[in-house]
Amino acid sequence: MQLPVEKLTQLETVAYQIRRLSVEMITYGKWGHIGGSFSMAEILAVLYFHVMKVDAENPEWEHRDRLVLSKAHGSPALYAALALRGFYPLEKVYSYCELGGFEGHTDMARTPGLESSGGPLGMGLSVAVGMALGMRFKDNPRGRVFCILGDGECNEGNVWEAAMSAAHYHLDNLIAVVDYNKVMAKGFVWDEMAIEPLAEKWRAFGWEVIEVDGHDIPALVEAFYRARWILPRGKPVVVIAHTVKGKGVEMAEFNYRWHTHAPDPATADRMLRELARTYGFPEQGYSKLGEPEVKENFYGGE
Amino acid sequence: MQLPVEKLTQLETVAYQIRRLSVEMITYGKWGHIGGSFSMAEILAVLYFHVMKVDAENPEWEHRDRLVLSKAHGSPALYAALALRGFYPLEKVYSYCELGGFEGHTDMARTPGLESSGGPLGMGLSVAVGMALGMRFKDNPRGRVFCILGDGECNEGNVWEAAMSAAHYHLDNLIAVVDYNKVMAKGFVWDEMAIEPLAEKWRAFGWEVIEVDGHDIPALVEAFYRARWILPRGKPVVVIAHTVKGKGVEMAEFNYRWHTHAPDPATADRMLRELARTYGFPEQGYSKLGEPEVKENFYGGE
Amino acid sequence: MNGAAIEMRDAFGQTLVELGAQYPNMIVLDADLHTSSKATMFKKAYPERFLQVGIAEQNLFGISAGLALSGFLPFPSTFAAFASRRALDQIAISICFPNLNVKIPGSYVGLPTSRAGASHNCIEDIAIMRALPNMRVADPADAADLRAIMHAAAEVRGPVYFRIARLAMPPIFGPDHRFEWGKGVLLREGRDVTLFGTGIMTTFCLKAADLLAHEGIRAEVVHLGSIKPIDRELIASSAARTGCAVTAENATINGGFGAAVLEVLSEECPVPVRRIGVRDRWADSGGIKELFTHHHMQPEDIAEAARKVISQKKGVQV
Amino acid sequence: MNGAAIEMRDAFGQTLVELGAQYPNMIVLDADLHTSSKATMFKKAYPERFLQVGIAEQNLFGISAGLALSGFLPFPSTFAAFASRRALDQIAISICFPNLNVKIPGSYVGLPTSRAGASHNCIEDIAIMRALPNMRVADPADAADLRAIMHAAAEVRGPVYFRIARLAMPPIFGPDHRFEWGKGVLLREGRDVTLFGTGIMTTFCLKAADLLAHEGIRAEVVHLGSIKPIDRELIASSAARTGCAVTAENATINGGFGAAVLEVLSEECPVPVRRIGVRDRWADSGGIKELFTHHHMQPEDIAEAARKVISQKKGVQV
Ligand SMILES: Cc1ncc(C[n+]2csc(CCOP(=O)(O)OP(=O)(O)O)c2C)c(N)n1
Ligand SMILES: Cc1ncc(C[n+]2csc(CCOP(=O)(O)OP(=O)(O)O)c2C)c(N)n1
Ligand SMILES: [Mg+2]
Ligand SMILES: [Mg+2]
Repeated sequence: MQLPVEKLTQLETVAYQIRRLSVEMITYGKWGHIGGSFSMAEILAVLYFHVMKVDAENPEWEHRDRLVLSKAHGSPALYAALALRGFYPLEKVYSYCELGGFEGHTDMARTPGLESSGGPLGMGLSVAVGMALGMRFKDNPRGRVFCILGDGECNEGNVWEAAMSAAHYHLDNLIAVVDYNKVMAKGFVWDEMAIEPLAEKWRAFGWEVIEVDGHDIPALVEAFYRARWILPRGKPVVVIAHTVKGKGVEMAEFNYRWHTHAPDPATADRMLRELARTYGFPEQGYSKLGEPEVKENFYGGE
Repeated sequence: MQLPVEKLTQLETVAYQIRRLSVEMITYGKWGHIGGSFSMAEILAVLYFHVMKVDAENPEWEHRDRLVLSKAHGSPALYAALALRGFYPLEKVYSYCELGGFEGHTDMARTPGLESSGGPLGMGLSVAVGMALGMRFKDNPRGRVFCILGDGECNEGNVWEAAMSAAHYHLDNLIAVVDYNKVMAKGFVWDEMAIEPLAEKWRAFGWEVIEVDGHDIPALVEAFYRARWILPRGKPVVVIAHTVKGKGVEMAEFNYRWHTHAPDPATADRMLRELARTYGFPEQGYSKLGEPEVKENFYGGE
Repeated sequence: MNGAAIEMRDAFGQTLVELGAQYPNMIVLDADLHTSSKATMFKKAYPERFLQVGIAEQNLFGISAGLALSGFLPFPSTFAAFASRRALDQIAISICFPNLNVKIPGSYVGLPTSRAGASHNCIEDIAIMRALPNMRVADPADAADLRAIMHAAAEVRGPVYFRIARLAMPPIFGPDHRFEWGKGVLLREGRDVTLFGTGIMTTFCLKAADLLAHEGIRAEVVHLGSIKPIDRELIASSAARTGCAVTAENATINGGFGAAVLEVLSEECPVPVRRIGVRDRWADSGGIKELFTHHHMQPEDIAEAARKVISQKKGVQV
Repeated sequence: MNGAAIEMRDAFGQTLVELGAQYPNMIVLDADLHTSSKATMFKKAYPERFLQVGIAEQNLFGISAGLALSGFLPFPSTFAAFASRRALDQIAISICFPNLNVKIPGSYVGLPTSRAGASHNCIEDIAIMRALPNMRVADPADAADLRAIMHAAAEVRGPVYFRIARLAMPPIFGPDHRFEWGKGVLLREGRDVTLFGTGIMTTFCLKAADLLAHEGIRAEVVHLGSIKPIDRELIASSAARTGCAVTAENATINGGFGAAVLEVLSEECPVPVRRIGVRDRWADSGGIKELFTHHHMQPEDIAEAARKVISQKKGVQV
């Protein structure tokens, strides 16, 4: 399966812009999770610009695919993806973490295109199971429900309750994605609470497993193609996407200190320039640099 | 490993008496779970009369082994085992479900020898993990923590959180036992929420797995020997004991209707006589038959 | 009204079936307890709209959120203890926060739970559910009230929690009884004290009023099936008339229904109040009557509390 | 007292270390949040008594029960939202029911939780924890109070829940401050109204009293760090003196601290009361000051509530 060059370029650009916007939002919002936003930039780009059937003009379109962001602290990346996909004007993302604006975690009442609200980890896959069952009840064989989970999040028992039930119900219209970035909030997954052998766990819970480089766009496209069209044979599918937490900015990569931390404007500016260089785009700094600080600065993050 | 005849006879007798006392308690207490008490009769007999180091004279003995009954609704069988082991006089079990007596589920404040309190399913393995860690902190290499789980109980996510952590901490002093009696409260496990492949699940969560016929006493002895002395090599061990819910009384076997149901005295009498015939003991009926009903009869069970 | 007592669980099951006919998008979910809760009746009537999730309450409520987000009307059914304690984060954030249309029955509330003991006698659920924004909370007095509450739950958009005691209750209300959110019912007029009851305790209040009547004390009895929202006007006006009150609930007296009444009275009409309910201790196994006596929740206890608040309002030393 | 504000989280971390020296059987458990909660300090001081359980709060509290049953003194640490909502069954039945010696810090309470939003601004925990038999509940006003509460938690047998706001608080108490279970502190005498504060809201009450003083209103300020048990005598005697009260908590006003005060007053001394706290709605992301203003929880709001209850006790129409 060959991806046309223009498509590949588009997806690369979207992934880059998701990272950019995440930095902008988190800096301007003075709170947020850079590491886990960066690690799923390609995943969201591929899903929203290639795989998922959604209609930004009609977010409630009955036959749309759905995505539940279970690791809801990755909201900046998702807000960026939805903006880029046209669900709302780009400027809206700067309301992130503002009173009455886009929530720090996810609040569907605030953000068009969001399919769920969240914050506590481990709960999204159950919601996705409910949606997948809903599609079954409504005789919608084309629709798919996607659910993005963190790797640390897989410590949560609720994930395994949901996993067990998805297999029990033969939900082959459900595709989970584990953003396996190897790092949780305060350290490496293997140090804090090891989840390996992760693929074995999902298999033992009755899922088809695909492992993929989560930053390799053609590989992701291929993985989701298989997950959507080839593997659905009575089992749900999990795409274990091996990623790098903080991918794109060296100091943030695999570094739990950037799990949750809002950069100051100068740091944001450097990060954005580094991103541009890394991904081969014209150098561009922090758009709000020099703007007066409108928001009360409480703490750096966490 | 050959089990001496006297030992085998003793364990068979204890298992038989656990069943008898369970029927007595549940009938007299007018509430309780026959099916899940019967299915673990041999398991408890082998644990309390052969495997576990406990001292009925000194229930708080620092170096004792511990048992957490995670499926706490199986309390009658455990109350019987503790009585037979000498933790309290046999008559005490008739306070089961009485105000101020032994709790319907488990209340350690009420019953000597109980190592935990419970009722909600899925929570006991975490408590056992805590105890196993406690033994490690106290440099007690001989001690073991046992934890008995129901098969339906394995639906609970908390079980898998605990399982993951036991492997992470290399708790090879922890031995879980799944009373795999194939039936939960309202039907077969495979109908309600399938747990297969169960052994694969535990393996994928980092455990050593032993599968055994949970009513075969010599096989159980062998399984626990391996679990205690051979397999501990940095991994916790689970004994998946294939059992029959309600084992010993035909109408209760594999029958979810006897999951929770208190027999009336006449039915109890028939059950006890059937048990005696099945296990080759002198026929003996319900000890309280004809006694005035002291307890308010509310409903049959459930 | 007089009549044979009706099992609340049966009324629950029957009303589920009734609602199933009315709401084709309704789905009943169960966590391995349907013959206990009587959700079985719905399972029999609409097997294709009954969903078994096994012993996994967190998943039960998460799935319900997903179904609600897909346009369904889920009734995830389990024991009150497991709804309010085992899956609270899921109920709070997956359901209440986005204000989803999920109706949560809590079975086996308070003292009458067969003999299961402390872990199953759910006494905290009113306090817990009341603390969740967007959540409505109701506790029916009898079968007709439960039926009306379930209809009102289906009619209103958003999350609802309602309680089902494992007990047969004598009818208070007729078959045409209607329930309104935020509306209480004045069951008996009186001038000396108001007995505010919710759930099965309203019947106990009526009995207490009879006991008090023998002594010439005229107790007003108000049933507040709708705990959240609560009937501020009725609470305030009744207390203003009688000058003192007793609350009675089949739950802990910490932060629950009694507190909800106090929250109104303290702003509108501060009067002496005593609360009847479980006094901050774990409930035991035991017979139903035994338990109500043991926990000082009998009509006699309500009457005694009434005497105390009456003497308090008169300034007599108690 | 006057002095530089101290981060409550720092006081928490420091006191953990202090207690670690005093109690060799103490173990701090964490669910992937230690640098946020500052349990990190204990981890650094006593790495061998620090246990990481990952993102698994149910297991966090279950393991703590097992450790307590083995003679240890566990402090399972996570955000208040996940203690009170995610692992409530474990806390209730594995810990509170058998009355185990587990001390539960709840971090990130109420409004000041950075900008994490509704799911992390835990407003229900006081109501929830108060509903559990055997549980003690405390909410400190400042760093010295938190330290004293933690010492008192370690000293008493049984489960304790205490709150840690993500905020730097100006000192109210001196370094020799002692905390007693069930004892409040009269911080400022007054005759016109009592402001009952708990947690960080006590400071807001003191500020409100200053505002009121400008108008000639003499407000009494009582700090009730011990929410359960609560100081019945002090509450009753102060309200008897002033005749009306305002309660203030960094949590929902449904069933929480305010209700605890009302539960006492309704029995001992019914007076007009208004409750300041989150008014039954989800909290948002936003700046700290912004949020307190948005939720009407500023000293000005307390003062306004005080004016209302004062006019109410005087029988003036409000
Ligand atoms: C139930 C729950 N516990 C704790 C947290 C706090 N928390 C937020 S993000 C995070 C780490 C998540 O790690 P991971 O799942 O690996 O996500 P990543 O950011 O690496 O994608 C934690 C512990 C939470 N949000 N929910
Ligand atoms: C959290 C929780 N949910 C539901 C129940 C009610 N319940 C008690 S026993 C039982 C079935 C248990 O089945 P299984 O684990 O297979 O135990 P068995 O009796 O077969 O040994 C259920 C659902 C409970 N006690 N706890
Ligand atoms: Mg991660
Ligand atoms: Mg079973």
